[in-house]
Amino acid sequence: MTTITVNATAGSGIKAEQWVQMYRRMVSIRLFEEQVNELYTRALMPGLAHLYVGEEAVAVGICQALRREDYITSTHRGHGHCLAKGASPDRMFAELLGKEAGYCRGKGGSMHIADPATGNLGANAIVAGSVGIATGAAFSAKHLNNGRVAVCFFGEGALGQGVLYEVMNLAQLWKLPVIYVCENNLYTEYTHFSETTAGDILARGSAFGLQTASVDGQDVRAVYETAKRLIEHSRQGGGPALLLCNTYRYTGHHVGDINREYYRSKQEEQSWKSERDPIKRLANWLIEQKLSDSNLLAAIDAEVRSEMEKAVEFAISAPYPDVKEAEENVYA
Amino acid sequence: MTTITVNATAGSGIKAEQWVQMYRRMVSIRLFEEQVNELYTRALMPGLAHLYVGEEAVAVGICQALRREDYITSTHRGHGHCLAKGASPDRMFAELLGKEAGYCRGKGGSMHIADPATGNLGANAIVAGSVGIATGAAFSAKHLNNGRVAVCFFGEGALGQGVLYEVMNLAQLWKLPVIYVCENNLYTEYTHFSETTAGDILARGSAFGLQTASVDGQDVRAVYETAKRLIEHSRQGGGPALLLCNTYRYTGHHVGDINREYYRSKQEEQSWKSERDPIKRLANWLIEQKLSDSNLLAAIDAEVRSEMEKAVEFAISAPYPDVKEAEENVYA
Amino acid sequence: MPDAGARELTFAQAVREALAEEMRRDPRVCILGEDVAEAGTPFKVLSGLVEEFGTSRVIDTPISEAGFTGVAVGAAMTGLRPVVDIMFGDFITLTMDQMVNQAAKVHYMSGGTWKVPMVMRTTLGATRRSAAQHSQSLHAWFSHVPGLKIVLPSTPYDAKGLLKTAIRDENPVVFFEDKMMYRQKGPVPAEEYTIPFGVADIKRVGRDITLVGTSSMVQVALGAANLLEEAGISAEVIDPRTTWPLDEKALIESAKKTSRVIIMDEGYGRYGVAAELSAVIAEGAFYDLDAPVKRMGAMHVPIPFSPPLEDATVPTEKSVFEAARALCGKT
Amino acid sequence: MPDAGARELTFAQAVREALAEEMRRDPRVCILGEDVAEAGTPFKVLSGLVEEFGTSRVIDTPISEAGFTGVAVGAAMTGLRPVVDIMFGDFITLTMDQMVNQAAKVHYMSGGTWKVPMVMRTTLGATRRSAAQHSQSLHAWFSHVPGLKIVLPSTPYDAKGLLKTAIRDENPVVFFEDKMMYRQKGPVPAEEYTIPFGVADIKRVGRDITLVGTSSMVQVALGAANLLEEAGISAEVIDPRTTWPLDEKALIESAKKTSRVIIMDEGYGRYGVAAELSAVIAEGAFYDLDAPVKRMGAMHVPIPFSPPLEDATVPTEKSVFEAARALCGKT
Ligand SMILES: Cc1ncc(C[n+]2csc(CCOP(=O)(O)OP(=O)(O)O)c2C)c(N)n1
Ligand SMILES: Cc1ncc(C[n+]2csc(CCOP(=O)(O)OP(=O)(O)O)c2C)c(N)n1
Ligand SMILES: [Mg+2]
Ligand SMILES: [Mg+2]
Repeated sequence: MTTITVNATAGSGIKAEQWVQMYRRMVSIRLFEEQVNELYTRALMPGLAHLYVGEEAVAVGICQALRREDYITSTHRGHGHCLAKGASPDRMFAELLGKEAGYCRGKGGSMHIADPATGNLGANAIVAGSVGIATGAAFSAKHLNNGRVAVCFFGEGALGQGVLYEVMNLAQLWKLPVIYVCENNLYTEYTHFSETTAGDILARGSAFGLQTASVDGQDVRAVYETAKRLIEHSRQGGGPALLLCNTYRYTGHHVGDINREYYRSKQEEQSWKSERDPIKRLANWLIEQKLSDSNLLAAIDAEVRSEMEKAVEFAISAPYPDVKEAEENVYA
Repeated sequence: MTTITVNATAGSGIKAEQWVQMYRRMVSIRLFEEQVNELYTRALMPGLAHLYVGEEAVAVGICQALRREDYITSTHRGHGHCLAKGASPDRMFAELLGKEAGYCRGKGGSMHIADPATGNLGANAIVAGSVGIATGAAFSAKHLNNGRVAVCFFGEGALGQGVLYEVMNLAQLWKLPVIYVCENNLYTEYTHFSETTAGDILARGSAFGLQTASVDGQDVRAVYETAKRLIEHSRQGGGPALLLCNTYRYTGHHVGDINREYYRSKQEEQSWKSERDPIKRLANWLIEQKLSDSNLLAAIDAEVRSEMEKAVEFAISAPYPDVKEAEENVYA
Repeated sequence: MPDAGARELTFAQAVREALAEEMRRDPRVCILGEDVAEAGTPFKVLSGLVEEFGTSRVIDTPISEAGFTGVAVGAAMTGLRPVVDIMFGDFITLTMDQMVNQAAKVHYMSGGTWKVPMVMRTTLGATRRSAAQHSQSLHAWFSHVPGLKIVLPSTPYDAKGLLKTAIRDENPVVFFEDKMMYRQKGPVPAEEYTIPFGVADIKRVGRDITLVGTSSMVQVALGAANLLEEAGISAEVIDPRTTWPLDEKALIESAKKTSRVIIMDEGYGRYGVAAELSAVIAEGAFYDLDAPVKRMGAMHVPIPFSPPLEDATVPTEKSVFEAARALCGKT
Repeated sequence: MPDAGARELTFAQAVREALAEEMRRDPRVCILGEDVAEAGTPFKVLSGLVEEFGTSRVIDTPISEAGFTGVAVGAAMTGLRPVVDIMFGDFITLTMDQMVNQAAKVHYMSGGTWKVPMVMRTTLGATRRSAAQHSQSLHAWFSHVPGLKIVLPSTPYDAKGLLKTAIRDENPVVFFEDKMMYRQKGPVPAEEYTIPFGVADIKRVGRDITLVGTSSMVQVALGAANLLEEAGISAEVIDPRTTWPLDEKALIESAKKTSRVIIMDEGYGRYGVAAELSAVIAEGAFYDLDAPVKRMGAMHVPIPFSPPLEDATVPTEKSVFEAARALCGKT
């Protein structure tokens, strides 16, 4: 891991190292996904994957506000959440390639990475598929009084699924420590959210009595601060919350979604990338605040890049599970 | 039908006859349900039934604001909606007894009465089971541009079902002419609504952009006026609405629910009956306004009572369907 | 099989006792469902539990079958052992995603790292005059899904022993109770016992024909067996008790012994549990069968409300008796 | 069966053409689903339809499978003929209540007064590296439910003719398309035609063994039949095309002729479509079978992501060939 140190502490109550750690995490996600795309274009990865590029600040800001033992649930676009919660890239890549060394012994793949060690209850390929699970984890936390909280990540597409409202109602009735994090990246697969989402997103939470907040999802500091506040409130028994993070996916719905102009313009994509990139924004701030400098950050970038390359190599050379594994783990 | 006439017109824009018609309809529902209970206690009715007694003003006020060709969907507690939309008691009783003369040839029973002639798409024994159907009827109405609207009746228990929010979202996105009518009678089966319903009911509609209103469901005039406004707005292309009617069921969840004190007090029941009865309220107003008098109303009561008695007799003496009917109507 | 001298409990009491014992034994066990607490469910199966275990363990939910089933999945993954109550088996339609795409697959998809030790209790069976949306027997769907275990108790004794096993199991288990059986009485020992999954029970030994019955159909089979006895035909009645795991061996052995089989299951026979049991036996006892395996299940129609119609949709002692006689060439 | 000289279309084109023709013929037909309009679905099956028919008839929905399926039920009752698109068959879990408790029962429960002429198009099939929640073949569930009709086309020709029939049917029909088949080509005549439900198609005539295949398994069966041919075994391949109504007669006749049968269906064999077909044949051809009916379906596990594992879960030409040889006593 990095040995780079920083000289000062940030204004907002947390140590400078933590901001730098968040920087590193965001870079990790970005470069992890670059490798995924590479694996896809080199035809080394079976199937497809949904990249988190552009949305890094959301997962990183929120997971930074969590404890290791806190729970998360994730989505089909889950690599970012998984990394932000602390999983290691080598076993993730191995999973993406269907190798035995993967987090799920190759059985889950990109859309199902789970990791008990970091409280990751799993990515989920059903839109809104994990809202029940996250709420249930919060139910346990409250029942067992272990002080944990659960964060449920989902795309704005999940707002279309009724079960989300069922569990928000339950969570509020029972004052469960769960934060529903809506990542509004403006599109479901190929449809703009205005075509799928009537009314007001936050009002959908407050109608059930939840605390709500919205935040610029491209600003990791804002995400972190807001998440921290909601999470601690919820941890103290304040009940569930809905946090709306406005963000954008830079690339296609999945790695194969190359020609996107029928549903969104190149210009729109470009403006998000050049004007609101979460990594650049944090970098600029760190430099401005003299919490780091461009050399140090470049060193982090390089270090992460080489970590990712090694992780990919590990995964490529790792063996597949034995075929008879197919029949194992059906029952515990 | 009644030959009683009234002398004057009411203030609120509709003819006095219509208020008297609403009075008659409410009495019809009340006395219909009395007969149902009687059939149950005399062990003449197979299974159970959920009585609408106490809630008459809701169905009657709303259906009065509808046209015959407009659609309704109903619930397990559906006799009131069915009568208010214009069904005749004899075929309803026949259905409740499983007779061939019933609206569904005896195949549906109390919880599934449907009647195309009055736009009744059917009662439904799945809580929130008809919210999709009602929204779909509104979808047709808009698509075929036939000027119809759909009213979807449901108990506040249906607020627990996610599909309701799915269709509210669709209805608002597509500006469909559908009115969601929540009959909050304070209880699901045996559980108070405060234990099952977090936040604010109307906010659950407005979060999706729906027009909303709430009304005293024991005041048929208020129900009618509010429904009329929402329905016509919706019919003109104003999109869907959520109408909350606060009401109370006088009797058990179903005819067999006799001892209710573990979930609600006799005193509570008594106060609703004696202080807010919708039929008494309308009667008093009609008399006060000199739109009718107690003799005329008593004559209506008597007429309805005898109509119900005859209808019950018809149903009792009607034959069961032939056993081979069981295999018919599976496919159209 | 319990001793003849054991105390008698109703099926509902047996279910309740299993829950109470497991809740006493293990504080992680809790119950979630509609009207389960003070009301003790509409069938009164859970009466008294909230008084003993409190509202933090016997929890009334809103009418949100998908939502609270999903909560149970997550709770099971994180240290609890929830038992969810789905009042009518017809409402499992609303829980299919939670049960099939989530509960059943979590363990496998996570490569064995997460587990989902939960139980869904629900009901099946017709003839209650409840019409098409409250009378289905949909256990075939879950039986089709790897990752789930499916239990169909047919006596108070089995109900208690199998439910205790279900609660202790590390996997999602679906437990179907016949609504019409709740008041049926049978011997249930006071001593602790459990019944393993995947072990069929021979409810009656016979020679000439095997009647395989599940759940509600076991009593019908036993009744038919008595009629057959009088007609000189010795019927064996065998109850698989769990459709998954399935005790294929016991079914095949009985079929080999008698060489004639009728499968009775209250679900639709078409693409149903009876089809699987029939296929298993037709394959496994191929060389010993003297007649085709016959299936008897619900008539392939939505269950009608009208009593004479509804009654015609389910197998009866009489119709089974006649089918068995025909199969034995004695009409 | 189409003429040999007919033009070739892919399976996806055949589906699209059926929809386009029916939409031209009948203004009541409309399409509802996720990303069906400009995107033409992720599989591009519907490309071009929105351009011809506009967004009022090809309608993008939110991700609300239950909601828009419910809307389709109501729309079908009131004068439209909606076709809903459920992207992956795995998501039918979310529509079970709308399809089973509503669509399938409305006609019956209303004593025949309301009808629900709607079609649900969805997919099945594994080996796409999509893992456990995007690879299931769950058609057995709907096949179990009276009131629904279930279609499993296996060629472009069948897809077009059966989909047109589905759209014209007065009942709810579920139409399962194999995701892996979309690019497969086959002859499809330019002239109008429809294919009736309940009529099995003999895809290949043979003498020694019957391979019953559905959907994706028909091609596998045909491949295996070629291998068997070389080994001197003449295999008949028969495709029921609809699981409900089911052409029992054709299956039984083929079985009687060949006396040996393998059923291949990509769903789980356990409590699945293969069990029903097996039971039907074992009953109907009881006195003519020389060997037990064998079932081959998906391995009874959630579909794993890892390619070598996933490939092991589905029957292949080779595994069918070997099973058939063994069944014919030629190993
Ligand atoms: C229940 C369900 N319906 C449809 C899909 C197919 N699907 C996969 S991702 C996706 C879009 C999700 O959009 P959103 O929730 O906004 O997440 P994003 O991809 O933007 O991160 C869809 C429709 C699915 N996986 N699950
Ligand atoms: C999906 C579903 N879950 C549970 C039930 C059982 N049930 C029937 S009525 C009812 C209560 C309904 O309460 P509410 O919607 O308030 O209507 P009310 O009976 O008060 O008119 C319940 C839980 C059902 N019919 N459907
Ligand atoms: Mg999105
Ligand atoms: Mg209520």
